[in-house]
Amino acid sequence: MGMEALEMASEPSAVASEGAPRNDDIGVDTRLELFRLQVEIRDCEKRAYDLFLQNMIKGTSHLSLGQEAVAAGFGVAMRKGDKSFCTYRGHAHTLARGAPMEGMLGELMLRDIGLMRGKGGSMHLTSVEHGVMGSYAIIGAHLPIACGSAWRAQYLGEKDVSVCFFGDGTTNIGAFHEALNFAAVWKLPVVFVCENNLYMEYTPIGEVTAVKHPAADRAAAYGLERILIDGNDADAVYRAAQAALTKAREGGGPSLIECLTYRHSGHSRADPAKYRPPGELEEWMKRDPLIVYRQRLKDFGVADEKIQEIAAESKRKVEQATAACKASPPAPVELLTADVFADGGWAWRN
Amino acid sequence: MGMEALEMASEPSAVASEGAPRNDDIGVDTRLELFRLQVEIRDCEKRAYDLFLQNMIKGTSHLSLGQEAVAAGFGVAMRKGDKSFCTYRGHAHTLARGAPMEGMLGELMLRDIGLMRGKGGSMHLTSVEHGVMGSYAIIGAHLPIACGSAWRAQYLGEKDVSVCFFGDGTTNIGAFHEALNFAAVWKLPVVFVCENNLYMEYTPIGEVTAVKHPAADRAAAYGLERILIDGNDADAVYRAAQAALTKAREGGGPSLIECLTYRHSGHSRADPAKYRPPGELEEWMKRDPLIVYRQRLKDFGVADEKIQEIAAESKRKVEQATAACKASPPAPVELLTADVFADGGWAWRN
Amino acid sequence: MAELTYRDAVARGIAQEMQRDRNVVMIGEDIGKAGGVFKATVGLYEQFGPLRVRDTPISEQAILGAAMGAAMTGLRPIAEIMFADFLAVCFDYVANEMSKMRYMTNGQLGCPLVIRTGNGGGVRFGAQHSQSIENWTMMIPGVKVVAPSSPVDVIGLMAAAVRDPDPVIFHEHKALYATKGEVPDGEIVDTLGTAKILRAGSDCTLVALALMVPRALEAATALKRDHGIDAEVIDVRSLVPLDTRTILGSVAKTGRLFTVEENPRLCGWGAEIASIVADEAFWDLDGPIVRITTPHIPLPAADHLEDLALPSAARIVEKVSRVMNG
Amino acid sequence: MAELTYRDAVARGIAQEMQRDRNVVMIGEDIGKAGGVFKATVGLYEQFGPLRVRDTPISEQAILGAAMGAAMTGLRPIAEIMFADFLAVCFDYVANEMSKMRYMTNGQLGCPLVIRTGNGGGVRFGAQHSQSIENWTMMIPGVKVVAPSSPVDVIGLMAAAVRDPDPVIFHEHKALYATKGEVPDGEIVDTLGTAKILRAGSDCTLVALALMVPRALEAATALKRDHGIDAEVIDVRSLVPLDTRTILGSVAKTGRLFTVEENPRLCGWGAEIASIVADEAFWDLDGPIVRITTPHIPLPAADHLEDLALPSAARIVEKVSRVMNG
Ligand SMILES: Cc1ncc(C[n+]2csc(CCOP(=O)(O)OP(=O)(O)O)c2C)c(N)n1
Ligand SMILES: Cc1ncc(C[n+]2csc(CCOP(=O)(O)OP(=O)(O)O)c2C)c(N)n1
Ligand SMILES: [Mg+2]
Ligand SMILES: [Mg+2]
Repeated sequence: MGMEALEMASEPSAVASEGAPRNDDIGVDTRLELFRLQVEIRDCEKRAYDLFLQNMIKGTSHLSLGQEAVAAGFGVAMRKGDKSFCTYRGHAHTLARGAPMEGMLGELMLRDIGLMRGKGGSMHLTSVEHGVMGSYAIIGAHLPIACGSAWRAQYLGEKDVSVCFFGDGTTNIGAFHEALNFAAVWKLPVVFVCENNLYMEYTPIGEVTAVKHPAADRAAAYGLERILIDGNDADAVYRAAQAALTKAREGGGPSLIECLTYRHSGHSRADPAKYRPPGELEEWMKRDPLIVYRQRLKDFGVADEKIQEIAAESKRKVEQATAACKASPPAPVELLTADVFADGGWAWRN
Repeated sequence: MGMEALEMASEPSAVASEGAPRNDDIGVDTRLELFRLQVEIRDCEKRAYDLFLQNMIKGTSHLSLGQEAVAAGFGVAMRKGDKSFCTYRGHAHTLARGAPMEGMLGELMLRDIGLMRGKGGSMHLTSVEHGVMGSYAIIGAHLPIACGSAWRAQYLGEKDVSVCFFGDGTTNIGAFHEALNFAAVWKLPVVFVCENNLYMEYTPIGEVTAVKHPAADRAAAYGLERILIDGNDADAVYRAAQAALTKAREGGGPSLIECLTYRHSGHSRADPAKYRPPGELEEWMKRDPLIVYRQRLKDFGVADEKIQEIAAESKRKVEQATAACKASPPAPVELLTADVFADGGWAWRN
Repeated sequence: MAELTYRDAVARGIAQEMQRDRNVVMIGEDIGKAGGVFKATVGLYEQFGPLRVRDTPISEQAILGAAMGAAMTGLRPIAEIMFADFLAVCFDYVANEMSKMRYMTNGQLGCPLVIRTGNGGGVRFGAQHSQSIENWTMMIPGVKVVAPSSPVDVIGLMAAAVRDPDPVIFHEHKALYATKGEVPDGEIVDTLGTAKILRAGSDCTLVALALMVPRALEAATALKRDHGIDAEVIDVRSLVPLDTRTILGSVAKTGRLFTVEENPRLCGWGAEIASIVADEAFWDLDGPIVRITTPHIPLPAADHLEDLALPSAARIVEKVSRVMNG
Repeated sequence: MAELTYRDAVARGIAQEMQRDRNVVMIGEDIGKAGGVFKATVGLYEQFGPLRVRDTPISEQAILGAAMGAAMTGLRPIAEIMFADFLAVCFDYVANEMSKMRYMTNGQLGCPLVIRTGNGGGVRFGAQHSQSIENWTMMIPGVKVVAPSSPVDVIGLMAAAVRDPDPVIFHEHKALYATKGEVPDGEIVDTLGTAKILRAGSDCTLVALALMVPRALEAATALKRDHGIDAEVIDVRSLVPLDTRTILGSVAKTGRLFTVEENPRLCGWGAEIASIVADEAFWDLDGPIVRITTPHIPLPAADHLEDLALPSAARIVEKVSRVMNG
């Protein structure tokens, strides 16, 4: 289904594509922010890749290389106070909410500087301060949890929206179904964002799914609108995010958005992604979100120097963050039994 | 949503309704069989009700009064060798496959004569000999299990079909979703039969479901045809069953059929069903499947005597079964630890 | 002071907390208008309205997930999982999510919520609706676990559970709902992690939970009367935190330990307690530690078989007297 | 005789059974073309084809449900649940369905199936991918539970599990996949319910499972060398059925019992064994029963913290020597 989906993605009638510049409803400042985030995520993910090649990242790691536009589009559209619920593939979404790069990278390196001081690891990035309400590594589990956060907002009359990111493969697990129905019935201010990157771990999503578009083709089963967008175009993502966030904030209930995209690397550090048909990656590389977006900026008349400046600044940030992480020790061993319970300890007996 | 659904049910364009007699594609013998089964189920369910009023049925009990047409329609359409997977509300479906009445009633009474000699109880009726592959009391659990049975048939090239019965409320649990997608992707010979009786236990299904027709409106999410039928008309059920069974047997894959119906009594023996809006029951009683079907037989020229004869024979059967059950002792206490494992025992240690 | 059923104590305990704190909200299947299938939440919908007592679809994962998400962001939800057996369909939230959230996030997030659930047998509901599953939750680090045996404990432990900043699994025993007990007027707040010595005794210690507590007490009376054995009876009440001090203190005095467990034997809470005592109170012991449990089998529906399966007062008496007398 | 990894032993054991019986089929996520995320099923897709080695959607309930339905009607499925932690999302099938089917139906239906799952820690995967969850399954009546520690046991117990007429949960240890061992040529079939004494000793008994087995053995060597303590090491291998005879026999000889458990403490398998010994071998005991376990906490991701959490050979030595000498 790889190439097919690619065609879909570039077919304007099926997908809200952003081929040609149109009315600049987005504006140059926002566009620069969208670009900055994508560049920083890209650079930081590449650094993560380098670091585990150097064996400085233990455990596992799931990169979003190629999927930066989704995290960036939402990151820019979301307000302070909005809540993100991410997966193990959550580095990008965590950075996109403004969490410090050294906190993210440091957690991958399981150092004291990490967002959770190494206790959670790469699959559970959390930065409550930045609205990142956890990253979840059991497929589908966070969809109902995001509903709960949205229920709280609804009940207390708070105006934040909960946004839940997940992959195509996640649409086939029970929790997806329960959460979507629940959110729709209770009209909760939650946005479900399916990043369809064509694969679960190694198996193409088309081989294990009854419909072509695993999220969009199921929206109607929850009384929701079918939304299928080009996930490699940050403008398309930003617009869809804005619409869904506004709808949710105004009491209009949940949305389910399927973003067509592709991961450039393997599923996790262990995966060379040999299962991909020849040529597929190359085709998608042509639509690399950063290529798309550099062109977009040019189309809108942004000067090359500005673009270079952002790129350079990103590299500096990554270097700084890396240095800070390398300088950070492992967390003190007292943390082993800390924070099991709210009293800070782990006592299960007297 | 009660009355609305009722309107749907009698609206020919929305539902494959059987208001007027047409070509007798079904034939008189089959019709008599459909009638016989409905009458026997009705009489037997009423007897179960009497028996628990007399405190001869311990534990719980879930009657299908008012829903007999579904069990009968499928019971007649299914072949020997086809497999039924039922719920706690499975008395009707068990009888419809030919399991002995005293086995069913006896299990409700937890006597030695019961289908499982009282070990399972009313919620787990099983008669493998008659293709009843268990009744399941955890909502949704049996949908994937029915898939497994269908997978076995597909793998071994056996021609039986697995039929899985469940209620409207069951469509909101995760296992429903997983099973439907799984069955569709693997093109399994399985038929999913949703008996929409408008309520989960006490809560109207419309209050907790994002779509109007909890099964039919979700068929498309699994690439399946939308099938919504009048579940109080045994002919409609029989025809839909035939079509789905044939499709499955010929390798056409699964079907999902939503049958509109209504339970005349409460959810279980403990429930007086006070939550129903006034008049709802009365409206549905007019469309009692037995009233519908007696009229149908008359429309097709079946003599009154024949109808009376079947009714009388049913009463006799129920009396006989009741007497046999009352005469049956409780099972011997050795059964307590029997059949945990295949060796007949329960040894977890040496 | 009033006499109250265990069932009504549940509603009273919840009402007490909902009155105190508007962040306390309830979700579950048929808990609202219908008052719950065990009628343990009758009146709460009327008193606190549909926004605080919400009926859900049959979606146990959504129930626990939503409770968790709400708890993480400021509410104090009480979620009902109708029968404890159904925790199996949403076990991920207990085993992997709410229990690990605080630890994994280095304390950034917590889950102050209560899961109420109808636990235990004796009601002829068969294998999938009768289990005692306290050990399913006790074995998971990061959750607290209680199982009251009397109306007053229901109220006090419910209050403690709702006020606790961590997830608490609250096991209500189905066969106790209709039982009655004296309950003082006014606010009742108990303490998690405290066992109660319900009967002092000098010859042996019987440790019991929930439905097994009245049976152990009945057995203790018979043991004294018919066998001259003076048993101390401890109601564990809280499995996590576990009041090992009370248990070890009792064993230090009596020298003999019996557990009375409704769970099927393997890895029951009694095994954990036995292992603690066999380590820390070994030199206090005057003889073997004996566990009285449901045999390691699924539960039968038939009344006479179910009665045989669960430990009865008679079985406790028989076992304790036989062991104690040689 | 050949040297084989634990990982390759899984594939060899399965292949042996699939060759023997065409009713043996496999399902799971990414097990086919990809050879499994742990590469434990490499080559099976190629050898037995897509109809016998089938990739599934991410639908663990469908995986276990389908395995069960197929088993009930004639197949012998082997289902993979990738990480043992994920049993929580399909726990209903273990706890309420496959385990109770035979009993509830009075023997009419059985579930001859195997659930393979990647269990255990030591691989820095964090709290949701590292748990030792043998007790989640051991506590459920009606399932059998094994956890091999060596390649030859993997093959033999896999064969026994596949041939067994009841559901067997087969815990593969993630941290053992890369370890190697000698394996004889030809068919290997082992017996469920048999423990193995891997090291004879006279001073105390160390009972261990899976990854804890090599550590207990290493500890025993050090205990002898550095402390003069002669420990007997038993690999439990099978939790249900449990070979209590071997364990009780050993304790009768040594008089001292230590369990070495990777699971977080509460209700671990060691508690059950401790409770059996504290009852049936009480008079054989020369001192307390001591459990060496992971503390009752979720697992941290950081390597230095995870290493501290799981029992190490050093910790075993330290604990056993301290207890034995004082
Ligand atoms: C319940 C559960 N099953 C299986 C896994 C193993 N697993 C981790 S990621 C993954 C693939 C997820 O695919 P998708 O949802 O498309 O997300 P992507 O990785 O492509 O971003 C699987 C199967 C898991 N973590 N949880
Ligand atoms: C997982 C699970 N949740 C809840 C229940 C309790 N319960 C039993 S029947 C029922 C209602 C089912 O409604 P529906 O599917 O419409 O079937 P009906 O009873 O109407 O035939 C509920 C909630 C259960 N048995 N299993
Ligand atoms: Mg994907
Ligand atoms: Mg219903």
